[in-house]
Amino acid sequence: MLTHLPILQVIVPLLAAPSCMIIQRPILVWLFTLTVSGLSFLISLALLQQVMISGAISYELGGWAPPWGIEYRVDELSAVLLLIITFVSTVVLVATHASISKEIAEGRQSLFYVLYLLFLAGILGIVSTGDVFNVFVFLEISSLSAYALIAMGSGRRALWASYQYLILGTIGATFILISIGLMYQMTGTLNMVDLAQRLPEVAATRTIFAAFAFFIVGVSLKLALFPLHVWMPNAYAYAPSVITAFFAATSTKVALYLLIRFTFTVFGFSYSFSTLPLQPLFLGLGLLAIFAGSATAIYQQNIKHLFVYSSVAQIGYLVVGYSMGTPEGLTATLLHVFNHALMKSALFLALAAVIYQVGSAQLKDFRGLGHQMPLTMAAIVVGGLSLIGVPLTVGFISKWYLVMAAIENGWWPVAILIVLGSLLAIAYVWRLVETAYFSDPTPEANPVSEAPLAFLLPLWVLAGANIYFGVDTRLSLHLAQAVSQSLFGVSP
Amino acid sequence: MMILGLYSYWIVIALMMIGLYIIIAQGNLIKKIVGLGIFQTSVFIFYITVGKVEGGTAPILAEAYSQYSNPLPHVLILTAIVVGIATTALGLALIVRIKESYGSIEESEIQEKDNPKC
Amino acid sequence: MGILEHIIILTLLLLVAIAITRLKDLLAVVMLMGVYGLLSASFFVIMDAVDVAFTEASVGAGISTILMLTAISLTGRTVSPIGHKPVLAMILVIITGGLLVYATLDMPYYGLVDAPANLHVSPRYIHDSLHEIGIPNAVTSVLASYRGFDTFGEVVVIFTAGIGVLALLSVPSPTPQEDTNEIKSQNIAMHHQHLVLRVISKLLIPFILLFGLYVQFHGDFGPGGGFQAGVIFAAAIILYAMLFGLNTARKAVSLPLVRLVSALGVLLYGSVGIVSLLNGGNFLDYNVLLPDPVAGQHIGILLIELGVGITVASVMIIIFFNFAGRNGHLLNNQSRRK
Amino acid sequence: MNIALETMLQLCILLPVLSAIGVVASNNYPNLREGLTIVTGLIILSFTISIYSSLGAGETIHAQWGEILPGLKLSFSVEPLGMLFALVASFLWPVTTLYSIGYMRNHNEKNQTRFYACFAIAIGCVMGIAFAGNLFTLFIFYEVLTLSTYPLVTHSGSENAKKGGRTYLAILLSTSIAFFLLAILGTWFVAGTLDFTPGGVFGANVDLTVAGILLALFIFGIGKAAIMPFHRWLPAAMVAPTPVSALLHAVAVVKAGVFTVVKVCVYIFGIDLLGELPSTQALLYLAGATVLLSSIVAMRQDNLKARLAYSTVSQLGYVTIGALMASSFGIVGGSMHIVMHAFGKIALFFCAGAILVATHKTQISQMRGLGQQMPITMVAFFIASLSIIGVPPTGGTWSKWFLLMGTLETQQWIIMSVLLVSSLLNIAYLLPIPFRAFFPGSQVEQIDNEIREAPLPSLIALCIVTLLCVVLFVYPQPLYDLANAILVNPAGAIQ
Amino acid sequence: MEIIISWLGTLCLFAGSVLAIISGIGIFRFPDFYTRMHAVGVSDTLVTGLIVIGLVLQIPDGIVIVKLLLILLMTLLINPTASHALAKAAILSGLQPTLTKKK
Repeated sequence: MLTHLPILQVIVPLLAAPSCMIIQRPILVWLFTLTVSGLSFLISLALLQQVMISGAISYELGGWAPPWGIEYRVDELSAVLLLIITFVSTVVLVATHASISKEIAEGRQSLFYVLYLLFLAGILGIVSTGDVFNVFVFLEISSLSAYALIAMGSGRRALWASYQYLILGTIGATFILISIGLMYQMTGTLNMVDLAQRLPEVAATRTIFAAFAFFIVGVSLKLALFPLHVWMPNAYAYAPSVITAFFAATSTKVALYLLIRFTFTVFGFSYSFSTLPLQPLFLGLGLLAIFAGSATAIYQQNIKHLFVYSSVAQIGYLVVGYSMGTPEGLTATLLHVFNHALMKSALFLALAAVIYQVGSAQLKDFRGLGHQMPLTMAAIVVGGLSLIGVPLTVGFISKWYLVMAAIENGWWPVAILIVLGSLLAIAYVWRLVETAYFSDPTPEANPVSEAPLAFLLPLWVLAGANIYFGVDTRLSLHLAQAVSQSLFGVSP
Repeated sequence: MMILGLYSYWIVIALMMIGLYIIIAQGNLIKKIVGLGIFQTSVFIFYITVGKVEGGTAPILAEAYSQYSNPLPHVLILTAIVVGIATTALGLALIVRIKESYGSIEESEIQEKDNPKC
Repeated sequence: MGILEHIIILTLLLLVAIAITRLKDLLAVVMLMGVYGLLSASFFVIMDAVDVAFTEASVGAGISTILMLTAISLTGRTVSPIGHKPVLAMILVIITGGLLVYATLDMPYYGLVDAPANLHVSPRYIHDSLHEIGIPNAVTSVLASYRGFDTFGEVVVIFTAGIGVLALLSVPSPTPQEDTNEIKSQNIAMHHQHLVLRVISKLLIPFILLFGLYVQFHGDFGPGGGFQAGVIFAAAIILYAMLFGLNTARKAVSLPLVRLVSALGVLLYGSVGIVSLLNGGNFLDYNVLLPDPVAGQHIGILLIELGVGITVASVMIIIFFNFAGRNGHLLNNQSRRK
Repeated sequence: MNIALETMLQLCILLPVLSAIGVVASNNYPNLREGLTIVTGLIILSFTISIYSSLGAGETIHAQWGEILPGLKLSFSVEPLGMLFALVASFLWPVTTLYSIGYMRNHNEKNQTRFYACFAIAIGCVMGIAFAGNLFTLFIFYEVLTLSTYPLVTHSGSENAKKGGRTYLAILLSTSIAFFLLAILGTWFVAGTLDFTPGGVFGANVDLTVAGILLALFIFGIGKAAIMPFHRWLPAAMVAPTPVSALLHAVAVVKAGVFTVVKVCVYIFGIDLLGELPSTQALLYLAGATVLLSSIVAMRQDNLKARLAYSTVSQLGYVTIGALMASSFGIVGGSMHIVMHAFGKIALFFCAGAILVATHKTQISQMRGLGQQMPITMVAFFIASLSIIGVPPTGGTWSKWFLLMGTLETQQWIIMSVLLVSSLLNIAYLLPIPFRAFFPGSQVEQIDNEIREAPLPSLIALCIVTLLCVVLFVYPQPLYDLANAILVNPAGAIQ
Repeated sequence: MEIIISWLGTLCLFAGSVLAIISGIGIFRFPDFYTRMHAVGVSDTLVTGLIVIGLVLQIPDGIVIVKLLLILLMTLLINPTASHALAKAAILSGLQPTLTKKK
């Protein structure tokens, strides 16, 4: 069965989704979903281990050799992404049942899990496939389920946010479709590796240039790269809390994966970075994102909004590291992908716990929570420190590498800007901490107790990870370097 | 020759752009969805045009013919059409719910309902 | 050959599209949308893409129009004019279009026989599929076997949409008591109104179902296949629901069952893949289903097409029923309320 | 006892953290809680002393805690400067704890557990800073120190306290992240190592401008050294309870700052390189300006703690000056001043606290004639002021003396005059307080006899530190040896 | 013989197309909904009939003819029903025919 791991990774949740329809009872469905997600986590572990030993794995679907059939191709990058996704999903799922039971009507809960699994399968498929059109298909699976999941959030704003996301997301997907079409027209193939071989011949053509441009725009929409991030704040802020945690940790990462995959593997590094002004573009946008995002975050009253805007900023960091176009920069980006997934899932899970207990996540509701929900708030503090980039947290590690990469590029101003950007993080994180710990609850607020174990357990797994990987960076660093080396074709 | 060789592409592009324009410019939610439909359908037309082979026939193999059009784009577009209808259905469902909870399907009205001050 | 039809159909498409931008009445817009679908379907026919044309006709001109009509029956059909002049939109569109036109300048000309797209991958489908898969319709063999996983994804997409609509619109079905009363009253009301329609459709529905089955199983040899069949099948049910009332239709096909079936379709498709896994092949490798590869391909394609058909039909029914069920009335009463 | 010195070294950093946990655990038993704190303090003191003696015996001590990033270990090593700092801190901790027991209980503050816990962690960080073997380790503890002291500053939770805490955190964190971290990264990039090495890490052929920029980044980045314009946090932090101000803002935090400055100057740049850098001179003048300006500001403060705070700012300037003068005397004077000022200033803060507890008076103008009620306190205050000013018979004399020698040696006449003038200013803003206290002068207000001396524990602590100010004058030798050893044989052993 | 049949077919096709155009004009020229519907409803059935017959005459091939005839049957069934439904809907939604010609 080991040879089939790449496909199992995707079809296990994919087939589990319809099976949920048969089970019906929410609690059972939840347990089932949890098991499936855990299983796929194990699969991803096995995959990662295989890839680390033997390099990229190729799997021919239907037994048709690529480029005629669809190929699944799991290399270091995909394997790491798979690991992150399945890990976060499993951890978040632990808390899901409790959180959902308060936020979603009884009758729709099992549907929620179906959509959750579909989304999971969708992004897993995007990450592991080696066929550009298959990417589009799975992109749509994940997007459609994402729209529905967001719309299940509380209040009518969720609907409107989801609709906006649907429109922009579909435009993005269609752009990617156009780009794929243009590529196919010029090369006659859809397989990534094959494309990589055949594109150089036609790289000079205006058609391929357009294909590249369309792809970049489309994926930037999905990535919520400033200024195309408009759909994200509301979509994430009004989605069900656990969904926010899951999305914030994974979905933008997948878009980033697509960006890296296409620019490095398909179009090739030299084309992407030499022939086109990709670098200054992304550098500029990234820096803008860092400052615009953080600055907006400072003025948010809804804490969910606050952290979503901080995500906009964090995406900026990712893009800046990517735009350096050096192995170091890419390493930094990948580290940050890993670390940011940990931070954000922890933070949003904590928010989910707060919402579960308090009922909303406005700043004023946090007054005195430091004493009423010590463990939850402590986790938020850990996540916040990580966002700022304080030593002994993962945030510090990725920031360190980002700045180092910038300096090694000789980009001193960029390094300084990155560092300054993290100062803004202090501002918005500290508003929260101060309210939680040093101001007494408003008299009319009724007393709140600590969140149930269902939240605390996964929450502290994540918070612990935030600290552990901030102290012992061997694993994350090793993976990140392995990936960037494999992408740059340097032998590890 | 260039005109002959490319005009169909250009018209298709014009169609796409009309669709895109409807999506961006129109304030009515349903009309946006219609625009989305036009946009996507035009992209499908583009794909199919790519797959057409002069003097070819439909790729249903028979001894009678030797020259066939390229089947691959057809397959891709079959899938894409399904994706399109799926998106449309979901979008319409959202619109129905929005109408129920906002009482309107006009972007501007909804936005000023959401934040009345500005 | 061709140029004339091209220009005519493409121009018609352009006119329709422009009309859609200008119109303020959603009903007209939706109708034109259907026309647009039909036109593009006929364009696909000229382009030799019969399967696509078939699908587009059944979807673009059929189902999606019906869905949109249902939607506007719930949301109202007037569009309030846009206050501001959408200059920004114009600029954006012009830039994008400009980029695309720029891209065309290096494209291989239309219909070129030795365009790269036609040289690299597709020749194998045309030359070898007959003895690798053993069915004449190359599109079906690519769809179901070479790129079978895409199709699996497609089924999952439509399934997702169904679940999404359920999650958004599903309302608890009425208690049987009031249900029956409702049906009675409705039947009486409608029997007078729709005698002709009812008779004719009673006459037609069996044919439609039959045709659906034909398309389902004839897909290997001619245009058609699971997806079109599913849509046609669903169309029959929808027609029934429109004329005999939603609740009557609910009696005929119970929603919970349909839900289950929609899941089963996906599972059927998936299990074919699993079986081929267990038989030692790769996922969706039909060669290992039977000792003789070609026969294996046959049975495999048959099964997965069936899965597609089941899922598509049931999802379409789910979607329509949930839309229609959204406001307790019967669908065709909407037209009166306008 | 026979514990390996390495173990002691590490315990010095770990024990406080453990005791913090213990404190939290013994939340409901105040006596147990405070007892625990004091005992830990004493143990650590004994450890540092035994390390010190072994240092005399000429051993070198290292310890490592694994690798956070490749090439960046958490490593610790003992060298004279760190030893000096460690001794001061570890000695003053139990004393302060003693004091704060009296203070906190009489003042019946809330959240005392949080107070003691953070207190312990802070000291652990200070130890970490003192023994840090490379910049990276130092930076980490530096940051954690900031964070762990924030709750202490904001302790009372009043609007005012929150505002103070905000300034405190904002300035310290942002300077350290914006400049210090950048400087460290730069050093790492230029020199390829962050280990503290005698004579500096930069090779002979380093670009002077780059190094100069780095130096500036360091000096500004180490916000705890309170060089203008980044000194605002120190007065802001005075909203904290007095023991906190006493230990943290007279000793631990601020001294951690200047200690880092000295350490960077000696072990990262090396005084030879330091002398050549273009930016050194300018920074030196900036430090001078800090000294003078803050002294002037101090004169105009009526709130006692505020005045002390500004005086601290100016005194810290001395140490920076000493470090930046890039001369052996300067280093000696600077490092000795760390100690001398520590004792002097903590004594002053204790007095302020005692007055607050006993009379609830904070303004200097209210303190006329207090001498009758609280003679001991006021005498202590007088002696401590002398030490700060630097006149015999107090320890402050020596550090000032060496600093002046340094200015002579390097012919920094301006700086010399700065030092002299500021000493005069010190007199002007410190001595009047005890004088008014003992000789209220013509207009004698009626004195209520309610007022007694501060509670006993506080008083004892007060006396100990004051006494030490004098002792250090009589017997400065070991101190001098340590300070001297910094440049003579940085490896460790003192002959 | 062949020739005549195929010519007949062409004739039918031509007639059908002309009719289609005429009915198209009718849609535009006629004053109100009902008359327009009349124009389409009546003529369209005939048009499809003619065209199908034309095609049948053109392509003498068994299965194709059967299919075409099926189509014819369907249109004959569906077209009138559709017009009926339209008219009904119009009446139900209260649209009054304009009996006097508007000026």
